[in-house]
Amino acid sequence: MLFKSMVLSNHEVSPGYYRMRVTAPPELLSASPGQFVMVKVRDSIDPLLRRPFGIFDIGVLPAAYDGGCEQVYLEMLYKVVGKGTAMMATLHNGDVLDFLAPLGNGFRMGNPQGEKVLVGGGIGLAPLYFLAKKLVENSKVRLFIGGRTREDILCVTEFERLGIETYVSTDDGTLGACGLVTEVMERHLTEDGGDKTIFSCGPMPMLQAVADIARRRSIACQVSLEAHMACGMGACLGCVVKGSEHGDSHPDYRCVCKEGPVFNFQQLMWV
Amino acid sequence: MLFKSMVLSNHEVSPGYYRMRVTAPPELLSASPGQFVMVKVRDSIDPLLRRPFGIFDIGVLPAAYDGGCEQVYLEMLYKVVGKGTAMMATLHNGDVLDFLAPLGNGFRMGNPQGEKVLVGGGIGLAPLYFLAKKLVENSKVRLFIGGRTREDILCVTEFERLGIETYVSTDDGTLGACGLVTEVMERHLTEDGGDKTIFSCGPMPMLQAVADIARRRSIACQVSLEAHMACGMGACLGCVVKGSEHGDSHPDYRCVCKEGPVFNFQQLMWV
Amino acid sequence: MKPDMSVEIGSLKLRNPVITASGTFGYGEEFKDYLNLEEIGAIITKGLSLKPRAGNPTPRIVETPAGMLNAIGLQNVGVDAFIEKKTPFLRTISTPAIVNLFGNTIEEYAELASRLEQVPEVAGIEVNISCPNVKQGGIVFGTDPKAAATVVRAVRSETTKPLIVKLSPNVTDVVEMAVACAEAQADALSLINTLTGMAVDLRTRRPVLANVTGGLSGPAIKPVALRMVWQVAKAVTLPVIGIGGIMNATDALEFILAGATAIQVGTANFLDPAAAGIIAREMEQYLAENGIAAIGELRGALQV
Amino acid sequence: MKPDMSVEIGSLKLRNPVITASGTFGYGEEFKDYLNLEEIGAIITKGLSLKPRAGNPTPRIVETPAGMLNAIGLQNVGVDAFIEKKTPFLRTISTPAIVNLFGNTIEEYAELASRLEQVPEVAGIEVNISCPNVKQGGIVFGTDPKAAATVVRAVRSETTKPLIVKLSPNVTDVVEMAVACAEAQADALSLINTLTGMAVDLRTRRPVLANVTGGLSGPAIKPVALRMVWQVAKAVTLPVIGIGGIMNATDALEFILAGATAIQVGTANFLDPAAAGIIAREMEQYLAENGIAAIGELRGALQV
Ligand SMILES: Cc1cc2nc3c(=O)[nH]c(=O)nc-3n(C[C@H](O)[C@H](O)[C@H](O)COP(=O)(O)OP(=O)(O)OC[C@H]3O[C@@H](n4cnc5c(N)ncnc54)[C@H](O)[C@@H]3O)c2cc1C
Ligand SMILES: Cc1cc2nc3c(=O)[nH]c(=O)nc-3n(C[C@H](O)[C@H](O)[C@H](O)COP(=O)(O)OP(=O)(O)OC[C@H]3O[C@@H](n4cnc5c(N)ncnc54)[C@H](O)[C@@H]3O)c2cc1C
Ligand SMILES: Cc1cc2nc3c(=O)[nH]c(=O)nc-3n(C[C@H](O)[C@H](O)[C@H](O)COP(=O)(O)O)c2cc1C
Ligand SMILES: Cc1cc2nc3c(=O)[nH]c(=O)nc-3n(C[C@H](O)[C@H](O)[C@H](O)COP(=O)(O)O)c2cc1C
Ligand code: FES
Ligand code: FES
Repeated sequence: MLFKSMVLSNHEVSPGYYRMRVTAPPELLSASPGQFVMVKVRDSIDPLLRRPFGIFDIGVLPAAYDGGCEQVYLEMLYKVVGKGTAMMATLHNGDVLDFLAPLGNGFRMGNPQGEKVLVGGGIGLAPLYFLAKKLVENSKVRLFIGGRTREDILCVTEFERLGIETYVSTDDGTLGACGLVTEVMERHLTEDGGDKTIFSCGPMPMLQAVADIARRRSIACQVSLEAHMACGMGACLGCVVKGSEHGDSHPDYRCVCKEGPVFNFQQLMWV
Repeated sequence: MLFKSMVLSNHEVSPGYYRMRVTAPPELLSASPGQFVMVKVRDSIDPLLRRPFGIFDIGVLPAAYDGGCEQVYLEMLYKVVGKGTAMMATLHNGDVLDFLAPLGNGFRMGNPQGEKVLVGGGIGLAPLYFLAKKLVENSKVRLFIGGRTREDILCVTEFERLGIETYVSTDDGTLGACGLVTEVMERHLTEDGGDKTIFSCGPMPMLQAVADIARRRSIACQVSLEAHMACGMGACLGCVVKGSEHGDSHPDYRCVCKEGPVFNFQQLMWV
Repeated sequence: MKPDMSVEIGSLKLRNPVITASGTFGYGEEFKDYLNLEEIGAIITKGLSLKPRAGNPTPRIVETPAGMLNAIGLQNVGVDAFIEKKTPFLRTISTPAIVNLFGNTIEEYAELASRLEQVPEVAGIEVNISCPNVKQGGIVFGTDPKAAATVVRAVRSETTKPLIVKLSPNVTDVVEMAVACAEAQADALSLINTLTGMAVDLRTRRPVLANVTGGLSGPAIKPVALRMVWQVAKAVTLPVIGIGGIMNATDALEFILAGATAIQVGTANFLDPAAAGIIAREMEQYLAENGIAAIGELRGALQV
Repeated sequence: MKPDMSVEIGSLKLRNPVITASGTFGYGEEFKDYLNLEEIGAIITKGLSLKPRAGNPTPRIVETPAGMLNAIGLQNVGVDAFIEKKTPFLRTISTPAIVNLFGNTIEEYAELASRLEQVPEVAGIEVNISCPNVKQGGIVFGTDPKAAATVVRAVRSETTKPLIVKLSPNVTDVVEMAVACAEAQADALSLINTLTGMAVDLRTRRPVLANVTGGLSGPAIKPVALRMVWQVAKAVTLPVIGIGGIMNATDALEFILAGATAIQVGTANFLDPAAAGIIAREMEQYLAENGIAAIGELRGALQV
């Protein structure tokens, strides 16, 4: 779906990280966690391409006055890393953005009985909040969140408000446990058995470690990937990753935008 | 001089015409009427080049509170014609723009005794207000202002407040006399003799007609030209016009940005 | 009165001159939710080879000033899977589908053309002699007029379908290439393919693209494309299809003025999947508003 | 510790690798109020011919996406006026001035070089064989390796000054051109000059430029320039000077990584007349911050 949105708020939640709320059409309410959006940051050829972002949250604002309307909103959590995100950070309430959404395949919720383990690294936390909101309706959810330093740990309060047990770790020990989020997660997984699904998003080395743990312990595991994208809809073949069957003589490339961004870890080739 | 300015106000004064006031450094107070500025509309590669604009006004805002500072300001009057000016029209108070100014050679004030006749066509009025403000200090000034229709007639009140007799004409007769500004001017010039200087800015056919009148009647006349510009400082040679000596075998090109934009009409080749 | 937007590319009659460019529009189906495919003149499918191709390692794309580089490496499903899996959708639309094809040898080009000759869903063929991404691939054919002509003749002898040759801009003299292809009995010429470029990441000290170089597309290349279309349209009598940085109806009409019979929309499909439809609509609107009865009146109407 | 920013172009030692490109920096003097000329490596003056030249009719420039087209037509004062009027200012600065020159014949190139040989303010010569604007001009020399080599040899025989040859990107094989110029005893190669392009005005149905076509410069061409610099730097042992869309220190360092010894700043001078100075400063700062002792360590350091 293509739509124009108005910025409702755009705040720096931690140095270099922003949370933006924009209006959205009601149809977006049926988007699933893990799906993503592509944003045209400016009505200009600079930047040229849309930028992909996860869905941090979708909700409805009640009518503000009698005769007013409910307003569906979309939230993104983003990190300023380059030109496009820097421009986004300068937007104000009332500015208008152009969206292509929802795109891709989201997380599969799986068996409601099992425990849900969310693992987020840095800005990889972004798609996990919307997921967590849906999961807590039926399941026990724990969140492991890691970052380089304490400023990379975002929105813990929001998750805790959902009643989710949250484990924080930082590489430099400035917040929570000192060490990698995957180490902390593995320690806690050891303590308890039972049916589990891991949902993870973050930098590639982290996802690799998560996938290793999932494989070793035979835990179901879905990962959300990033890739350089041009179209977001399977047309340009720019965003591919190697599937598990990939080999030089039998290529198995998958579009992150269309077949992902969420994959079962077993669908992918891990090196 | 290169400087950054903050937008103080930016209003549509007539459909498609805007007047923008921005902060300026004190050095700009020494700019002469007829000089121009080059604006980097956005901190982006789109648009790429600076856009040239006349100086509509320069002034000083008194300190707003004890311990505050005086603030020099610059005003531009501009018409939305393309990408750059459309983007300018969306700017708000507090936005920041990048200026290269003052550039070029302005109007020479000439003998204070003589009458000063200003002739502006459409947005060509822009540099004449700042000129008028200086001229009325010593001389009698009249303004002839023309446009296609009444919406192209701008800022008459401002000139009248300076005590300037103003003659309006429109091609379609929707405001003032019906007809070309040059016809109206010529009618009035016939009525009276005496030492005069014409200062004119507007579309090329109008300037041509003004120059014709000046030649026929041996009136001193300065015209301000427009040209496509890249550098604004005599380096690219993009903005040249043919000088009066120009011939195929003896080229005489003049830079509008550096030798102009104001020329004595006799310096130029009129076809 | 509704302006006549129809154009002819050889024996192929299009309802309007807006075609989607190969590699930027998948196999058409990807865009059906965003765009009424019946509103555009034709679609051109992703470059097709005899065997499936994996394409290049990633990253394959990167944004550059007002453009993008791609080094997809012509990943595609191969002709068998194309016929089996992609033609059923093409059958459901009335808009003609043109197949963009390439080979590593003359024989491969000819064999592909012959395979497609029997496929009714294929309304025409666009021969890519210009893809800069594949080492042994089009690059040789696309920069040497004799080699290009050989490819075109080989394909021509295997197909009765309209045959478009897509030219590379990475040459000293595009007119020479155009003339050679025209003499080899092409029905039309399309240009330009991408300009070969490169992007560097200062932080990692590596090329951004795994393939090192890639093809530049988007608004950045429009001036080069317009110039080449103008040069070629003056030099040949074949219909010319203009490609390169077309983002809106104004861009498209500029190419028509420069001599193009039709145009292709590439990178713009990524910014707005509905772009091709909007461009077709707005071109028609421009004609209507300016009292132009038929798009043909604008073709080559540039006053130089 | 201050990083060593100095580079050598033949026998010419520059304090840093930032040079202003011909045609975008006038004769240097125009920029003296905006920029400390002592902060940059060298300046290159506007293309010079034996006789004064009028250049093309107007409009001569137009903005395009992330770029601009120019068809100045090599307007210049001619060698006599250059020596008389422009060298006095050049004498007042310690920054070397390189003269960009062109001719319509081999003899003109040679005569110009010989005239400049006696002028002490001229620190080096950049031979423009690539300007696309002048019909009888550089275009032939710039696209044919044999003709280019002939020009270079003719200039070489008349000058002992460092001789840079400026290459055109409007060729199929820039490496072939580079090798030919290297073999003809050039001291360095600079690239790229502008890509030939065109802009059309839909409203008037005319080309925007009076000359119809013009040279494309600015960020739009950076990917093409980087690719060509990388190709050429791999192929020759001469110093290569990178040009094309360099707007800031990051762009400049990308060219150095791709193999350039020095870089030229062109269109960026129009956006910010202080650009060249800022780029030099920020390159040095980058080296300092990253513990790089000398700019040479980055040259060609791209890991491919
Ligand atoms: C499915 C998906 C979901 C994402 N969700 C989020 C999110 O919720 N929050 C968030 O902060 N970031 C997210 N990202 C990453 C985000 O898209 C990039 O950080 C952003 O595009 C950078 O743009 P830029 O212009 O600031 O950077 P630049 O470096 O200027 O971008 C240059 C180019 O590189 C591409 N690019 C750069 N980094 C990335 C990256 N990591 N992934 C993909 N393309 C990249 C850009 O799209 C652009 O084409 C997501 C990426 C994908 C693919
Ligand atoms: C010395 C000088 C003073 C000027 N003063 C004023 C003024 O006070 N108020 C005002 O409204 N306009 C003025 N103009 C014209 C103004 O510069 C153009 O209208 C403006 O550059 C158009 O930019 P755009 O991006 O909106 O249009 P686009 O059409 O998108 O511009 C494309 C390119 O064409 C150039 N261009 C387009 N029209 C003109 C023009 N008429 N003159 C020069 N270049 C042009 C632009 O600079 C740009 O490079 C002046 C021009 C000059 C040379
Ligand atoms: C991602 C991508 C893939 C492409 N794949 C092909 C291809 O398979 N065959 C081909 O002939 N051209 C291919 N092209 C070139 C386009 O068809 C077109 O010629 C080029 O992008 C210029 O047009 P544009 O500026 O409108 O994008 C591709 C372009 C892009 C951006
Ligand atoms: C207005 C203008 C005039 C130019 N004149 C010349 C010239 O006289 N001789 C020459 O060799 N190159 C000339 N060039 C080309 C530049 O030196 C440079 O090669 C080109 O602009 C690419 O660099 P850029 O993208 O940094 O501008 C000119 C470029 C511009 C924009
Ligand atoms: S982003 Fe284009 S195919 Fe995935
Ligand atoms: S605008 Fe560059 S010389 Fe006048």
